Amino acid sequence: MPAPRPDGACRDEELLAAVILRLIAGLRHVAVGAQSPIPATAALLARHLGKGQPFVSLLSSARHNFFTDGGRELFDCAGQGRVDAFFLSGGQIDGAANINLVAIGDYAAPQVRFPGSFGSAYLYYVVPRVILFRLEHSRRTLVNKVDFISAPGTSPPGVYRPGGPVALVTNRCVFAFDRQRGRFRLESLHPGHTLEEVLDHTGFDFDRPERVPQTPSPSPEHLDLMRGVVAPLLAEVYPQFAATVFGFTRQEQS
Amino acid sequence: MPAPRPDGACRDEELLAAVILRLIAGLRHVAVGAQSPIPATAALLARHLGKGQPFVSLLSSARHNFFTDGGRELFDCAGQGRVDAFFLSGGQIDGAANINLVAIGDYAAPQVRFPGSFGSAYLYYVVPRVILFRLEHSRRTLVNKVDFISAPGTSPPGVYRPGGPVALVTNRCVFAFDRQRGRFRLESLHPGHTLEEVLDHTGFDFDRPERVPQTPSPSPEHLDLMRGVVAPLLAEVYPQFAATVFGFTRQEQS
Amino acid sequence: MSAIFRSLDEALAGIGDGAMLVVPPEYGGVAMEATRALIRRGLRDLHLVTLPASSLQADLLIGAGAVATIETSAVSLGEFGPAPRFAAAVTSGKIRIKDATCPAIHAALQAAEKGVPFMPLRGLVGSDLVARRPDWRVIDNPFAARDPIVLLPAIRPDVALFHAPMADRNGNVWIGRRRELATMAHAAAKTVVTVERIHDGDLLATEASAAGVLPALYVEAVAAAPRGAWPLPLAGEYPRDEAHCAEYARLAATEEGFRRYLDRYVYARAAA
Amino acid sequence: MSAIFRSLDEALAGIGDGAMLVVPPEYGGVAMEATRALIRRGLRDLHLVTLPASSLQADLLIGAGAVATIETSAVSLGEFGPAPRFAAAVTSGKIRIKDATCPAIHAALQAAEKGVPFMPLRGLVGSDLVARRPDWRVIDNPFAARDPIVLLPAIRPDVALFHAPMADRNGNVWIGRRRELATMAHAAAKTVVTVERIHDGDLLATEASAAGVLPALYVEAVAAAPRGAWPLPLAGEYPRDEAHCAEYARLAATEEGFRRYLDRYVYARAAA
Repeated sequence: MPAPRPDGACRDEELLAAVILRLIAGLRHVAVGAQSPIPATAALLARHLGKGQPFVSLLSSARHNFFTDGGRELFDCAGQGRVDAFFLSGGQIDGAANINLVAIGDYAAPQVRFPGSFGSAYLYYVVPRVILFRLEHSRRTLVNKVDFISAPGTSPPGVYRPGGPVALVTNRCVFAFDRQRGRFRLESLHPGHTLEEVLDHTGFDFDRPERVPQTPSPSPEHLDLMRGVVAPLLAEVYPQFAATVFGFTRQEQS
Repeated sequence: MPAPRPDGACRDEELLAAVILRLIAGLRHVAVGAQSPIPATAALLARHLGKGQPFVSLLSSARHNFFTDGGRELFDCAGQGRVDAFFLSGGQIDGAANINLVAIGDYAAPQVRFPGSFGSAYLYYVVPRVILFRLEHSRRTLVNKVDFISAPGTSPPGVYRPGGPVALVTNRCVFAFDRQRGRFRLESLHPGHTLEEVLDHTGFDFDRPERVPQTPSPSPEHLDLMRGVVAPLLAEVYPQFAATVFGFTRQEQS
Repeated sequence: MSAIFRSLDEALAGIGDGAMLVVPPEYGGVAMEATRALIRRGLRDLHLVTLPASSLQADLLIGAGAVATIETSAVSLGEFGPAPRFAAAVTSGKIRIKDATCPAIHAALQAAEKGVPFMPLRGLVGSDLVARRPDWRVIDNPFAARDPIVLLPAIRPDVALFHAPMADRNGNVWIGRRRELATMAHAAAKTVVTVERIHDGDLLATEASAAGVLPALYVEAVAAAPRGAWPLPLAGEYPRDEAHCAEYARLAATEEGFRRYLDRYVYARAAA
Repeated sequence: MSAIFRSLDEALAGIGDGAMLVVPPEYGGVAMEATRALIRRGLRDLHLVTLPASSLQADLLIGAGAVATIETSAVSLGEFGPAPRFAAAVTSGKIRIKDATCPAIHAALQAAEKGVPFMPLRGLVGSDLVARRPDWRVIDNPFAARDPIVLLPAIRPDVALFHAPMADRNGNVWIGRRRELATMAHAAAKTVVTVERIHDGDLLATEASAAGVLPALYVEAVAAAPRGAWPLPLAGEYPRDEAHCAEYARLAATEEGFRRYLDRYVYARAAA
């Protein structure tokens, strides 16, 4: 059972899921990696609203995963142009949308070692709408230049690159990415956050409109669906997330 | 029910299956293509005698085929070095063991068109023991030089070639192939056939021992097993062959 | 029920004149009822790719004049002898043939499946196939010294067409262990499937049934066609119609006999 | 029953010091009971390849000192945070790491599966991964002008090791839709499998069950190990033991804690 909440209140995770819901509107197939509970929330909500469209692949799910050709199928499918959106993060992300999932410091003797690049060095190139997602918005994570390029934000002419980043979503704001200019542009500020704060906590230079709009909150209908319909589905793959964010705990282990 | 036969009599197909049984002795995995009923007879007999060894893959069989990765698995498996023997034929075969499964005459405007090369242009290179099999032993089929090389008998140094031909079995005799010399050597003459006859009907030059032995007939035990145990298994894939050679007709269609 | 379910003719509407069409081998689930429907519709100028070989299906399409180019490792009627319309069309120069070898067609479709422009393949070096395929390249293996290896360009068909035992109501198709059907569908822009029956459940619901499924994501259209592989076999469902295949081989040996076959078994069935 | 059935320790005898060992991801059937047995045996100097990523298994092997080199696209405990022993070993230089990306490991094993020396892969160009992998090559696509593409050399492991729901008495192993397990087995010289149970029948007997089977041809040894993926999940069988994984993450955060974990859950289980 979702825990009752004060009317109209909305957690950060719910706001961000609503942001992503807009970013994946109208697509045919949205794939979500193993450690992306908020994108998974948005994708499952989109599928519920679309009555079965888009196709949603949650990679570490057995139930919400229609792949039957093993772990390679996501990558083959993306190579065929059949994955319209994917989500990536980074230990560091820089202003050119380069992402670093490997290490801070010298590669040969790093200060901090991250898990590794996962599928980023491929999917970032071939999936048309890659949404970067990094909850911790700080000068530690959003840097001027990454220490290691797991995957570059843009590629020079001649390099096969049908895909790339379209946005960066953080706990403070949403950036859009301009592939021609190779730069981020501030799109909206989340409720309660300010431009000054974002400037203070961002290690890279970015463009912005004269007046930055506020990130719209999720509608009550969408909030109800996240809490009532999506949370139980999420619990299969993200039990801790479903419990912490939506107060949903599985009654039985299947 | 196999038709009764005069004691000790043996059909050509049975003799040739016995020849092949010796050529595949002691192997781990024997694969048999779609149109090779006599090799299939030998392979299934070997498996029966070996109590489940060798593995036998009859490619167009559902029951005698353990491949589960689709049509590519035979070729992948051979590329891994896991197919020890395979059988190939040719509309033409020449003295250097080049095989032609494509056409007689000019390729662009052929006099005769054969079905095509099937997997020969790959398997001939990578399967250690390829047994060439051509029932019609004539100057039309065994030629001095093939009109089209579907696959060459040998390859120059530097070409990846762990496999190749070991023998050529016809309705008159058995040739062994010497890969170093790139030539056939007459190994044995089938009962009732003579060296003169083989020389008359062979379009290529070959080596031979001073005294050519006779091809041994199958043992009564092996004959009984072919007719009683193997024929019913063969009928799944080669119903006409099982009926014509062994007099076995399926009672029901499964 | 998913919108991908159509009548047979509607499902086949996406296969137009000049299309590159990929089809499976005789034992892989051949959409024969659909093939007859395409011939009735007067389909022309196909670039037919067989993964990797074909029998009656290719011979019928060629005899009916539907094929401009065939890329194949073999066309043969197996126990029933050579494929007569194929052989006649090649010797008379009526169709263009791109001769291949089985694993080359598998690999070239896997290249498309993986979104890469080519795949390497062992074997082939020194064969006349390479000499006759200017679209294939022999390069030196960059990881070794003096090691020639063939690169095959990806084959990206417009449409994959096959017949399967069943699809569920979401459009997921049961292919069992015929994994080349998945590769065909992954490689092709569109996939059209005929099925024996509609399965009233979700084939992806259990690990056991999911293992043999081509997901609906790859499927453009599904049409029910009971005994849709006839007279060819469908694994686990029915065997080949031996008598009919023998009759085909006998009739198709001549152009006139082939016309009689078409009248009797292709055009007449539409009228019936 | 087939001779490939062994006790767990006998089945693992073929995995020697210095072997190149390939293992599946957390959701793919991880042979954890076998992993604990290998650590008890004191296995050393592994070249560990993860297809494509790993979690507890790689962290445990690294913490126990069994790994010299790891080729991986990521090691992470997922919801339970970073993989602490992996991170410590890399930052201290105790292990050599070959950083990859998921499809690169899939493709390199498919190269071995297909018996080719390399496979091409899109993406990667301009990434620091390429800069740090001198064994990868960037070539110009021979089928296009000025189109750089990466070639990956085949990965040919000595042994593939995984856990599956069942094997039949002939040694055929049920892998369901985890097709990467078949690729692992095809690519490796030997494959060792632990299973929940022995299936008293022939998994290849019907089209339905055959679709999810790795044939015995590829399998060197099978050992029964009920709940052999614990504390990791096995699809269709049991979920992850969340509490245990949280305890591991907590203990393994320090070297001393990790030693306590080994004593309690790896060495003690042998004595029990």
